[in-house]
Amino acid sequence: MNLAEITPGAEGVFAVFRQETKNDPHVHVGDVHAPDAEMALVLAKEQFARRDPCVNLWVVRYADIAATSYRDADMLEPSTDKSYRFGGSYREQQRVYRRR
Amino acid sequence: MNLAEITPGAEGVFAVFRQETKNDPHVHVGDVHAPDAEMALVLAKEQFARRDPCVNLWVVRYADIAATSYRDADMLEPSTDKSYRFGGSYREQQRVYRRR
Amino acid sequence: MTVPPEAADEPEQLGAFEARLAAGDRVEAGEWMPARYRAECLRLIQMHANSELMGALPEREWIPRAPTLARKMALVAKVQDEIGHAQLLYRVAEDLGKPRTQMIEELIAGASKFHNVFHYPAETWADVAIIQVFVDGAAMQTQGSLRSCSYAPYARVLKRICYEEDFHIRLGLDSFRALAEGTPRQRAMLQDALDRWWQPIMHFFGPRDQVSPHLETMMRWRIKVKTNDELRQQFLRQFVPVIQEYGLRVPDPDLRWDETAGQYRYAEPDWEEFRRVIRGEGPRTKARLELRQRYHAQHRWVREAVARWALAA
Amino acid sequence: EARREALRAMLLAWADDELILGHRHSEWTGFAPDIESDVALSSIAQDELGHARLLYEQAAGAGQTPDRLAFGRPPEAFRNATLVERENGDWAVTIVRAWLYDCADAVRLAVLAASPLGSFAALARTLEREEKYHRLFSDVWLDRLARAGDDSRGRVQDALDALWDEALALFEAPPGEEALVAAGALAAGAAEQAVRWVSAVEPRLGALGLRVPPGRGVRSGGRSGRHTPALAALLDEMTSVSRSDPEARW
Repeated sequence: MNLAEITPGAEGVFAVFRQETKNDPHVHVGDVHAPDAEMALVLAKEQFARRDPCVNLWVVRYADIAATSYRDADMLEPSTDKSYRFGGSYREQQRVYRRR
Repeated sequence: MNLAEITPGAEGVFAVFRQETKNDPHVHVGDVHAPDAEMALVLAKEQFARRDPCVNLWVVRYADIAATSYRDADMLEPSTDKSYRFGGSYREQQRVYRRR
Repeated sequence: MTVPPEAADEPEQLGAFEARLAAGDRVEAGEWMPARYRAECLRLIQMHANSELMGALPEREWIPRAPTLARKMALVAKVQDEIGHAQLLYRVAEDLGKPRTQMIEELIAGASKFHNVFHYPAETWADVAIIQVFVDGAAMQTQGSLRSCSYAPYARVLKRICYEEDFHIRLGLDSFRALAEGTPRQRAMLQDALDRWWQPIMHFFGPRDQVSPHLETMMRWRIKVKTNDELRQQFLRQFVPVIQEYGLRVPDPDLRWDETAGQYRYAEPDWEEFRRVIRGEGPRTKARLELRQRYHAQHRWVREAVARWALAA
Repeated sequence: EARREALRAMLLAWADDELILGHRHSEWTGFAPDIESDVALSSIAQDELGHARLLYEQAAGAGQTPDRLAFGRPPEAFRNATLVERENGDWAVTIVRAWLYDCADAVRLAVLAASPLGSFAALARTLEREEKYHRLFSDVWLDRLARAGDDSRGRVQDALDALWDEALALFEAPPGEEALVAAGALAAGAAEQAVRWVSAVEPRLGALGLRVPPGRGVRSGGRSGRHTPALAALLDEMTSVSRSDPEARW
């Protein structure tokens, strides 16, 4: 499945991946609308790296992303995670964010 | 000054991004070598979705990734005081404001 | 936007969908969902995005007048966060089937809603502190509860939004304290702002919930996680003490803690005003939409240039 | 002593430039042409205000604080170039002004980074790391607008024609600067910096199909306290809250 099927104007929407430190992987942190890749990187820096550490950014047009479907039988049976109760208290929220 | 540089990676190499649960974003977990996206997804499922939790996979040709250069890493890190973005030094407020 | 009838979805698909939700699973943009689920999520998230974009405007008026460099930088950063939240939320709404440009056109044309509180004027510098503590504090209750909603992209983006809203409240408390403990003029300005904002803030969570099929479906589908009353009580429990802590007067004389019922009693808000404001007849609705329309028109040549450039790129 | 006074005058002029431009950029918050650029320009505004605070700290004399320097002086005491006090105008004017200023700032920063005065060289290097992004932001916008067809390039050219002289006036030397150059504290004076700025700016404008307007000579003004009505209006609004209750702490 190509993500352009879901995202309107997938040509002009770029997925942004942030690498926090050299030994971290690139993580998808959100997307930007931009006319081209270089502008997407320039704009992604402030929207996705103004509070969090970052040594490197990737951007990819949504039209260039191929994805499996969520109902893909080959995948591990999606665990019915109970994490929807994640609401959690402030403390837990802090624990999660201090991890960064 | 061009921010975007061509990401290293030979022709036909795809970056693989795995989403472990629906609470998580897609994370770059490795690469596969394949003639097309279709095959890249098949290989990615084989390598990255068998043993580990996975609800979704993305694959992207390295040629379609625009990246910042590691030489620009200094620009991605603030050089002047940005404590105001973290609520400043307003620790004192904790006494009054306790999220229940 | 007419909500498509539920019957349009095949019964078994609907049954399987509801079973998955009941078991705690969430829904992603690429998955099948009932047409009504998609419409309700889009309406909720689009309104939330609109509210962030319009929500920036009252405080924004005070950026040029912030009284110190530290307050000015913090206020610019805070309003920037609201614009950033709008960016994140429009992007989530988009994948439910409506391009961002269309959502912004609808907002500017007054054809889609945004929260009641942002239809009101910010008359003094103290309004900024009141908005940051009590309006952001109120929004935090709703956003915090929706982090466990069933639409996965929304739940994920709310984690970051709540993380940043927390700074806003602490920033607001710092200004609130400086005014409350400041000169008599500062303290009077703060009480006056609190008095003016109390009714819109009580309206913020919406009218008392009537049990209805609509509400029941929203809760079952986990598009709504807590009722309006639960959220309002949660807000009052957390923020009425802040007013009392600094010796200010709670603007509602009837407001008191009812020990036996374990909740606050308060004067019934004027829900007719709430409906009027939400329809787009608030004191600043027209002025703010017109300001947005003016800038939107002024920038048309920029949008056209960027579109021409994107085609060539 | 003359050298210290000249240094303070230079830092004050620089701080005023950053404060007033930061204020103008912050006025765009919420109304930029697209949401992503709104966020980015807002960060740049915050950087400029932060830079102004750092520079005021360096320039502050006895009993002076950054806030008192920013909020407590009349317009004629400000030493910013008039380029930065101008109203924002449309997006073309905003981007061209930002670009011209960022390129000038790069020259100023390079000169100071080479100064034997260690603390100023370090300050310049700190500011340069963030100014590098400001230049990148204004350059990618200038590039797109200049190359996206006649209409947008025409508006950019109009803005360039309107702003060029005031941009040159960025290099009107603050009083006593010659003492700094003579003492070797400053590797290049304003006149030399202007030459470097033009030689950096001209090729880039040419590559974008833009004409460099004939300079009608540096119009003096801001560096010696002569400002346009726009600055008085800006400061009147900026200080309205702090003036409303003078002994208050905010």
